[in-house]
Amino acid sequence: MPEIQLPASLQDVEAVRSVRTPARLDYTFTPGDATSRFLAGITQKKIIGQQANPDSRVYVPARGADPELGAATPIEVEVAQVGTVTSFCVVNLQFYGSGMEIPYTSALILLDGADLSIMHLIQEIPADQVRIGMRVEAVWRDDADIEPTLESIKWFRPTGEPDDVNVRIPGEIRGTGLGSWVGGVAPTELTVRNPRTGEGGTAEFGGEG
Amino acid sequence: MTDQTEAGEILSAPLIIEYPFKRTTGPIIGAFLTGLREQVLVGSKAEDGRVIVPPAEFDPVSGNDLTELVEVGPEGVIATWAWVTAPHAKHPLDDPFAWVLVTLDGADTPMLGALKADGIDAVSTGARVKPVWAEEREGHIDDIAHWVLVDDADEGDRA
Amino acid sequence: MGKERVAVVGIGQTKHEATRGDVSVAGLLREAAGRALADAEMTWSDVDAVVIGKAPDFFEGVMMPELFLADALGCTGKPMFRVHTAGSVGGSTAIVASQLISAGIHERVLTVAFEKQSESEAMWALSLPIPFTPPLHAGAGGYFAPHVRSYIRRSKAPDHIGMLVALKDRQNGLKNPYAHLHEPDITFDSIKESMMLWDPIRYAETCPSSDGACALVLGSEKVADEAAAQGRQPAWIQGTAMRSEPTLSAERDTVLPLGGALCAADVYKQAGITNPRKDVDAVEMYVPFSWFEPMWLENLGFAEPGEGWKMTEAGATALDGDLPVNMSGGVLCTNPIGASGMLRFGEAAMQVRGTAGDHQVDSVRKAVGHAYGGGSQFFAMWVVGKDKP
Amino acid sequence: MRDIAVISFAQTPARRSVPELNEVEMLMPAVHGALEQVDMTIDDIGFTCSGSTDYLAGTAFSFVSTLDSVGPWPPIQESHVEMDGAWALYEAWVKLQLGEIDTALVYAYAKSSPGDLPMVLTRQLDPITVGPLWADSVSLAALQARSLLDSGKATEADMAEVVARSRKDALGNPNAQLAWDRSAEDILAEEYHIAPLRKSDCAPITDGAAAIVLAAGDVARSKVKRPAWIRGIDHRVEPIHLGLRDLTISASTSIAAGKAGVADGKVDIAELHAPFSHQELILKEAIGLGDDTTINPSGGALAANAMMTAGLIRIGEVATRISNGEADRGVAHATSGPCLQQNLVTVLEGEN
Repeated sequence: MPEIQLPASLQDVEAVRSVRTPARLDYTFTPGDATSRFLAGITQKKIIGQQANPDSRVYVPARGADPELGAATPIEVEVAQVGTVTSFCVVNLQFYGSGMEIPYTSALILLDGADLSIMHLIQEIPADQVRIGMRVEAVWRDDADIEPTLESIKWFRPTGEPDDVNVRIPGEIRGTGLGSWVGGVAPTELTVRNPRTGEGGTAEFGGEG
Repeated sequence: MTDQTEAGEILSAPLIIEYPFKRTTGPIIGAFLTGLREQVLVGSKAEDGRVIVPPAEFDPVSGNDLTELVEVGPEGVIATWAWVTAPHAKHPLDDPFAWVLVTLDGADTPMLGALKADGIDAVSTGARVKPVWAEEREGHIDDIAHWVLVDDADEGDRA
Repeated sequence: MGKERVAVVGIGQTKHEATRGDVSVAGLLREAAGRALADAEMTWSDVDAVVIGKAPDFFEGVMMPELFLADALGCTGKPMFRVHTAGSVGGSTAIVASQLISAGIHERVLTVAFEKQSESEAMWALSLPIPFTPPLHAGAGGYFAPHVRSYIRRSKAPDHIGMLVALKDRQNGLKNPYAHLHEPDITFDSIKESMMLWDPIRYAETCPSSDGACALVLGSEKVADEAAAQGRQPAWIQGTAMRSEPTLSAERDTVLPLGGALCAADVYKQAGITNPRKDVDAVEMYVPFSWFEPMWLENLGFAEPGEGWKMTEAGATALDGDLPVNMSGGVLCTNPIGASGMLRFGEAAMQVRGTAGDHQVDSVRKAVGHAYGGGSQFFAMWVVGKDKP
Repeated sequence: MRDIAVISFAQTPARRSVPELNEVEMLMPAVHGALEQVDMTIDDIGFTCSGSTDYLAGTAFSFVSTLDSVGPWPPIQESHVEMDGAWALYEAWVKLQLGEIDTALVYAYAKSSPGDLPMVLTRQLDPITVGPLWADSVSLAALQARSLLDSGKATEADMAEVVARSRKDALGNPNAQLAWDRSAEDILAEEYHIAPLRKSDCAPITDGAAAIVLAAGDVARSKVKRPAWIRGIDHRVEPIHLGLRDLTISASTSIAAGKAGVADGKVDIAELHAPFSHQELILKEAIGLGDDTTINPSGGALAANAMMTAGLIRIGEVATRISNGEADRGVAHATSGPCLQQNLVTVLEGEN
């Protein structure tokens, strides 16, 4: 750090080392078409998936584009309010903006009829009993408290059905996953089905819609 | 399967990005802010001899460290200005005012400030100005409450 | 038209701390950049262009902060460029900088990546609540922990692997004077007893929030040859690669992402690496949560599926193992987010230059730097070597 | 250098606000349009690069979700700059110079409408000595305009002429947001907004997106009849503090124009990214354009100014006019930062 030469008037006073510069910006947020349509379903206690074409993936919630095709998702499909836990973590720490009592379980849940898991809470079961493959169902807020937000589903709870041991976990092929090197050989783009050309992919996974 | 329903009313909600950022100043900018608290204005001497205000930590041409701080001002002249007819709530002054770039006495580069003046016709390039200090100062650019024309100094001080 | 050769001829980084209260943002960058220039025996005026990288601007609350930092980085009248590819940005920034030379546009490029997280706080900047958007129930750890659980399930790895990684990296960090966390008393048991934040991730298995910067001076073949002639070993860039995939798509694998493997395969091909485990002497990979070491070992071709954790358990990734990983202590010791990727790339270069000090591995000829970002979806890698490509 | 050309360009109609779409939804027609014009999909693209900034809409990592617009699956080679898309195009041009790939997709987008744009832009300024004053972008531009007027190099009437011509030309641009036919006298009769600027001197606030496809050599020739070849491209920056610059000139633009080779031939058209009328006058001089160059036939930024996008659009506008035979050689300029702090100049040319 170079030596600083101060004018006489500042040599014997306490130096400022930090400064508070609070700043606030106000925005008006609008969520867009796909999210608005999804949330319109939520206000009717329906979970509406969207897809780009009748053969493509069903996304819940869709965010505006099928991310594999790069296309809008105009088609709406109601999916089930039950699904399977594909993974989860147990949270033991109070987080910014979260009013949850700890410990609680945050899980990836693949709803029946959807192709991508949503992240949501699991309750009504001790955290240490949550399992991958467990079947769960949505628990809604009281009707008066339903708002256009996924938080209108308070949490998911076990249905009591047997676990789905064959739950489809995305990417679980090639031994352990899409990005595995098998026998020292790297995967290639052809490991997965190209959604535009239909080429690539394996019989194990990828041919389906 | 249903067809896409006509999107109804567009959802909308406020989004506020707000934080009390705490910035470390380093020694040069720290000295500038210290000066504001003490009602002293300082600049840094660049390699070409120019005095830069607010002080640059690094030579604006070569990028080398600058280390010599010198006292400047407190008066200066307007290098350029802009008249704000309808101030924004975030602006430093509530009534119509002028943004000014002020070249302080002893400085070679001007600094930005808000000038309180009677109207657009009162402001001109080359006019002399001086700072009006905030009553409570903490080492912040807001320690200069605003600037006033030297001729209008008395009126400015009262305001 | 071909590619010109490029080498790292100067490396600098700051002392990383939770709060660098002694320097401004500009001063922080210059601490790293000044050291890199000194290492390259150059001054600010020798630099043709500057490439800056950092993660989201909300961290410092300055929009496109490179604009206000331009003169601090000696950019007046020069080209200045700003890259942002989420957590991989430190790596991709170095790659973009190297391409300015390999394309034949410049001879000497300074690249700097930084984050001064203490100006705000990471939890705020990374989890601004957006209306109508489901919240991350548990921050970044809550996003990654389920994927770690999926890895454990697939690979049948025993519970203690993550703790072994944390212990190794924290002990490596003790040898790195620039590292943020220096925990001389850390033990396997102290990690085990630390709080389980996001089961299966413990507190001691997570990265800190740091203020810090890293800078590299990249030179053309002519510049690097001159450095070599003066006894300063260049780190020759033998390959660079980037890959991206979507955050939330139905088919993608969030544990071992296809993009990560494609990125590795691409960069190895350029560098003439046919057997990564054998041909690579040292690796700095982006491990913000301990379990990512075995995951990336598999994703980057160092281990067969489900076998990555066995390398960790056997000590293969230790400083004296056959494939040292995160010699610097890695992201687990130091995490100024925007700079974290460049620190990986810089450490790889230090290893081949033989300038890594107490964390130097013997006779490194080829080293890999790796960074990832977003929801394990953006990847940047380079291979640097003692030999001209 | 390797011959690289702009082979397609698409933009969304500029609008003050696009509240019914999120960023990816707004962007998709531009990306898809640029690809479809040359009968390509993402599978035909070697490298993708985008430009955007988080602060405009207030959401961090916005580029992460907008990447979905291209369908990056299987994974792609891709990068992002927190800069105007013109710089994303620069990165793609550099990547193409390496000779490994022949095509690149560049896109940019911005929704400025969710925030208070002139105030959002104050967050670019020195966060300690200037930021807390909330000196908005229009106020800073007005300081520059006053400097220019004081220097005697231009008058308010000159500025009004720029406004009148730009907005009239915008009548021929279907994507323009502000287009009208009014005289300079009429504009001068307006009240000041932030003196010496009138509202008409200022660019509108715009939501919008744009995309360009670049291709090298024979690939470009095989896709379009008359590719717009990039003959030179360079960018330079200056200090952010206005006090450290002569505001009546644009020194960085002059350097970039020199390096890009603007003076090596006749310039038929120029698209200058001048969000304020007086800045066109400064840029015209800095680039060295004569009166025989048609400036901003699209209406320029005064007709539509999507942040992070308007610079890329300038390149697209010039390229389109070269490809359709309206011009043989043109200059596109992009700017960033307060009062023309950072500038990029591209020279484009058609083959006869």
